Amino acid sequence: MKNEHSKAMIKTYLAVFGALAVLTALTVMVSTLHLPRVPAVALAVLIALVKASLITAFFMHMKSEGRLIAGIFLASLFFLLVLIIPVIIDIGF
Amino acid sequence: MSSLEATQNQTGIPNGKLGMWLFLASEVMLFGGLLSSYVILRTGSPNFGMPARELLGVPWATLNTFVLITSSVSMVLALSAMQDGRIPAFRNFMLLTITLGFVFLGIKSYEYWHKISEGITITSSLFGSFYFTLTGLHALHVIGGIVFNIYVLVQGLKGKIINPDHPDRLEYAGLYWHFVDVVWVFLFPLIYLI
Amino acid sequence: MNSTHHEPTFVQRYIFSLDHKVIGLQYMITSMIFLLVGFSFMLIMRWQLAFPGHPIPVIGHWLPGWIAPGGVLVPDAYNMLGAMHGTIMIFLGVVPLGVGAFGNYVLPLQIGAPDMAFPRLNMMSYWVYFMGGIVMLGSFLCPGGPAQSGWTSYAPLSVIAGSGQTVWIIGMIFLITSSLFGSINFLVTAINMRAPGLTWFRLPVFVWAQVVTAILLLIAFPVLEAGSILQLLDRVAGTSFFIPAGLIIDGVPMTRAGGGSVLLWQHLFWFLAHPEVYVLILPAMGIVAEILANGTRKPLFGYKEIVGSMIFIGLLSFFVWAHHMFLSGMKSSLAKGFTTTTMIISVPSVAILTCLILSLMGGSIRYRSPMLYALGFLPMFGIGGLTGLPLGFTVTDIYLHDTYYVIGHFHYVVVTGSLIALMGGVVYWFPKFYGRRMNECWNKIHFWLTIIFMNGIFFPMFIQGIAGVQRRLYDPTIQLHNVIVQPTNIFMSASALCLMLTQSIFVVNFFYSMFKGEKTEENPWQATTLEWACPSPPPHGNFTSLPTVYRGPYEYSVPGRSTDWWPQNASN
Amino acid sequence: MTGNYGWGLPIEASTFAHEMDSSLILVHISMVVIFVLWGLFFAYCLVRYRSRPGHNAVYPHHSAKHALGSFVPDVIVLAFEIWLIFIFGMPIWAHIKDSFPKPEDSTHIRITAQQFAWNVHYPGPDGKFGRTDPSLVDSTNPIGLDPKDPASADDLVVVNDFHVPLGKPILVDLTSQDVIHSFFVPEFRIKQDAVPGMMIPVWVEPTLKGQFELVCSQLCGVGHYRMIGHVKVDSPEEYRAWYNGLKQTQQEAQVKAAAAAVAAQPWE
Repeated sequence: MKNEHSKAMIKTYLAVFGALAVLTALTVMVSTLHLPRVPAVALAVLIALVKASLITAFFMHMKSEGRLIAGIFLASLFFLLVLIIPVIIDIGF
Repeated sequence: MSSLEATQNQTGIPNGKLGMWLFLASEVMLFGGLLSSYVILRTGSPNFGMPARELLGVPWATLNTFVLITSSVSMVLALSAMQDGRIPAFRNFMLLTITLGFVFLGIKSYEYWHKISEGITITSSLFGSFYFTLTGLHALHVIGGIVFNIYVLVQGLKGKIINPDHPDRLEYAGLYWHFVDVVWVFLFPLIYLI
Repeated sequence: MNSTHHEPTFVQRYIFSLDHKVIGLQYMITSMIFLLVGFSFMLIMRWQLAFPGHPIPVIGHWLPGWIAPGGVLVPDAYNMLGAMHGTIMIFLGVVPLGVGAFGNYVLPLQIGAPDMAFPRLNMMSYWVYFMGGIVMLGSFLCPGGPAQSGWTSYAPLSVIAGSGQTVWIIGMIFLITSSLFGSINFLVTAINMRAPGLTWFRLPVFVWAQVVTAILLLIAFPVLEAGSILQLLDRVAGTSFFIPAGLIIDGVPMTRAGGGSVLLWQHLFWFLAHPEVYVLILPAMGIVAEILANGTRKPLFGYKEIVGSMIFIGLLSFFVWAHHMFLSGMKSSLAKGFTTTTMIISVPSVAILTCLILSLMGGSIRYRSPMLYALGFLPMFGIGGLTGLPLGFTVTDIYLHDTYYVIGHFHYVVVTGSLIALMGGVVYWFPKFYGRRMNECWNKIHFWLTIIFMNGIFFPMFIQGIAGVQRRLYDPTIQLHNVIVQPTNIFMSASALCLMLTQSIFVVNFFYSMFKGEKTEENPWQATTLEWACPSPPPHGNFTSLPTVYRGPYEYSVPGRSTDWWPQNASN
Repeated sequence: MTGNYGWGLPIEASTFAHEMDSSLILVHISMVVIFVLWGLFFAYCLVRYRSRPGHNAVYPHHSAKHALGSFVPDVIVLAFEIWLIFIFGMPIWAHIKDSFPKPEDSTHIRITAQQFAWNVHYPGPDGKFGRTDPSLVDSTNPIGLDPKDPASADDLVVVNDFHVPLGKPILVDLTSQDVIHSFFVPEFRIKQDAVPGMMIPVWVEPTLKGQFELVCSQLCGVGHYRMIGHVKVDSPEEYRAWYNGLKQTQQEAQVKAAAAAVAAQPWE
């Protein structure tokens, strides 16, 4: 029983690994296309977000943790946005 | 310490895991603050000094990304092995993780040498300053992670603190190691690709 | 606990102790010493402000030549003392007292926990803080003296300053690390280790205040750490994160890549330092709430409103930082946004104050010394809060920004507000710490003198601010617009000296009572919260048996009971 | 000049000073009203509910109506603040900080702060500021004005003490060449940080003739307290006379200095 479960887990891990590798290749490939600045940045950040979510959800088991831990992590991301948005409005442009 | 945890736990989440996640939240803010500064000055500074793409060494950085991702998956496989009681597999996966950590640092040092020989130093431009600050701090975290991983490997083989029934600390080391990976996932495109 | 454990040695018990109570007392004594140190710096500065250019009496001759040749303070030294006064008072004085000392000692007791979640981390937190303090004081030995760019350390002044500034940053990194350790510990303890039955809405307000404070520290401090790393590199590695191109320092062009932004440091700094203000005030509010409920013998008015307001304050405090930067050259549109959020954050503060005052209604107020401090907090914090209004309001801030009005405002909040409440906390929990009481009569004398002299120092600052006197002036009298109000400086300095003398009452009372004070019973204030449900002082492990909680924290004067207090852990 | 100052606000010497003062007075009156009302209630509670024989605390029975009552002060404060900031304040702030006079309708000057002086750069009759370059800075050329630039020929640079004409707004482009300073003239009720790497516009329209202190209000180093300039508000005629007289003196001095430099050259 326990072994069955962990076999399934190992499959998931390897699938996630594959996805991460593909996404890495993808982001490098996209960067060679010389897209205009805004879509290029948006795409790169989007791919990074997907990769980071995969790692936190599966490798860090966020998916099976309760809401508390997800809340802690998301709260820090939220406050990061609170920091970056006004400052980028002020200095960034 | 474990007796305290046994007597009182309102959430069911071990203290160590909760503490580790809180620590990671603060690390998000630390790296986030630095990355925000980078993004802000990259868009706002009149002379950021972004070097030509050819000088950035994208292939090496891509390789390093693969190295870290692989070490992450071997870390989580090591945890899985420990939970199932497969100690030799645990040992091999941990050794792989630690080795890949060193490989990452090796490639990174080569990159540093390469950058400096091309005239990109910490004082040459804002890009250089941010490049060495961000990757340097990340490398320090990698070193910290390797130390933690070696501790976990030794304890896992001794079997007293970490064993199939108490894999907690192995899990915390994993959380930290994956977090270091996540930071790199953001550093890589932001520094090298755009 | 374990029978094989041998009796701990003196060092294990009192120096490198893992017991949260000992660590809390270590924090308390250390932070009080730092408060006195920071205060004495200010006395030297206040002499210079009152009598510019006159030799400092008595201690002037003992000061080293680079601070006060012939007893007269030099401008460099004035700036150094100013920067160190701010840093020491905030990061080494009030925060460690409110969070490190009371949080450590009282929080586990109030939630019925045997200790903190991570005792070793707790010990490290104290020793890292201690190291930070040593580093800060040690910066006086640097060539050129300690930091002299103010506690805000604005770049580029801080980047071109002498080596003391580097030591300042290193000291700050120690203090940040200590606070991070502490906040992780507090949060895990409060989340996981509450006694059975102690639901979130049965927690005492003080615990809530500590939880919100810990979240603020956890989220905001790393951003300052990031900023400090960048500033450190600007200083030691020659980078230019905060240095624009083309600067000319002392007539010499600066050879750096340039391109950095001066305002970036201010954003990173105030993103921490505004939440830090709430870190200073929230524990004090928590203490006042505890004492008020106990002293009025009735439940707090609007427990849920107070807790909700605290959470709301904590959340909003991340949205207001740039109101320190209205005149910094920040975009005017942002100023409008931040003045709005600043306006919104005043609402929960008013709500808390209103609830605390309405708590008095229908009470039976016992005027014992802790109650005096708590009651003193209310109008003084009121003044501090109200005078924030013309500063948060963009229009009037144009005139009042960086004048003594600002100094008066935050000293009313932090000194007559927080510090008075923290003194009240010391008096209130002293029987818990040592099983003895502080002398009631001397406490009352100390309270009244302190309140009078504090107002004597800080109220004239508003007069000066209205007259346009700027902050951080070594010699205010050489600017014409400051001359007429100069007599207030003499009055303030005299008050400051008297305040210092008054504190000796407290210090003597504290140490005398520690050994010779009147012994008290377990629950001398007839309080309801869990910290009084264990012996005073509590033994290692705190509770003889794990308490179970049956009701809210402030069940005083419940009808139909023989006593007017109903402890949280009493089963009937 | 001492007569400008007293125990309260300094005299009002600019067009928006009065608006500023009425805001200050309004805010302070409301603060006093709030504090007094609230203090009276506080004092009443302290006396009325003191502990004494035969008086017991009342255990409150929570009612929704009771709880709502506690929000009354909040609502009042919030309403007052909304009015203060949006209706009363925003237009004044926009007037002072957002709506600048046109350069051609005003006395347009550039002030470069340094440790510990104010360098005032007048563009001269052509209205164009000459090019400046940090590498040209020396003791006689504090802002590094490039003499080769034709626009700089009629420019005038003075340190600390400068004149402006009455009847026109002054538009100041504010910057700094080393650390952050802050431009503060109490009588004008204007304050703005001078930030290195940024050029920040400030404007003020003086309404009184006379000399006013320009002080630094941001800690800028050891000489912060003695970083004082003087703004002299003249009639337009006096201003023109001052400007031309000073320009002539400076040119003569330059010629003399050049001649002295030539004389000092050793013969080759």
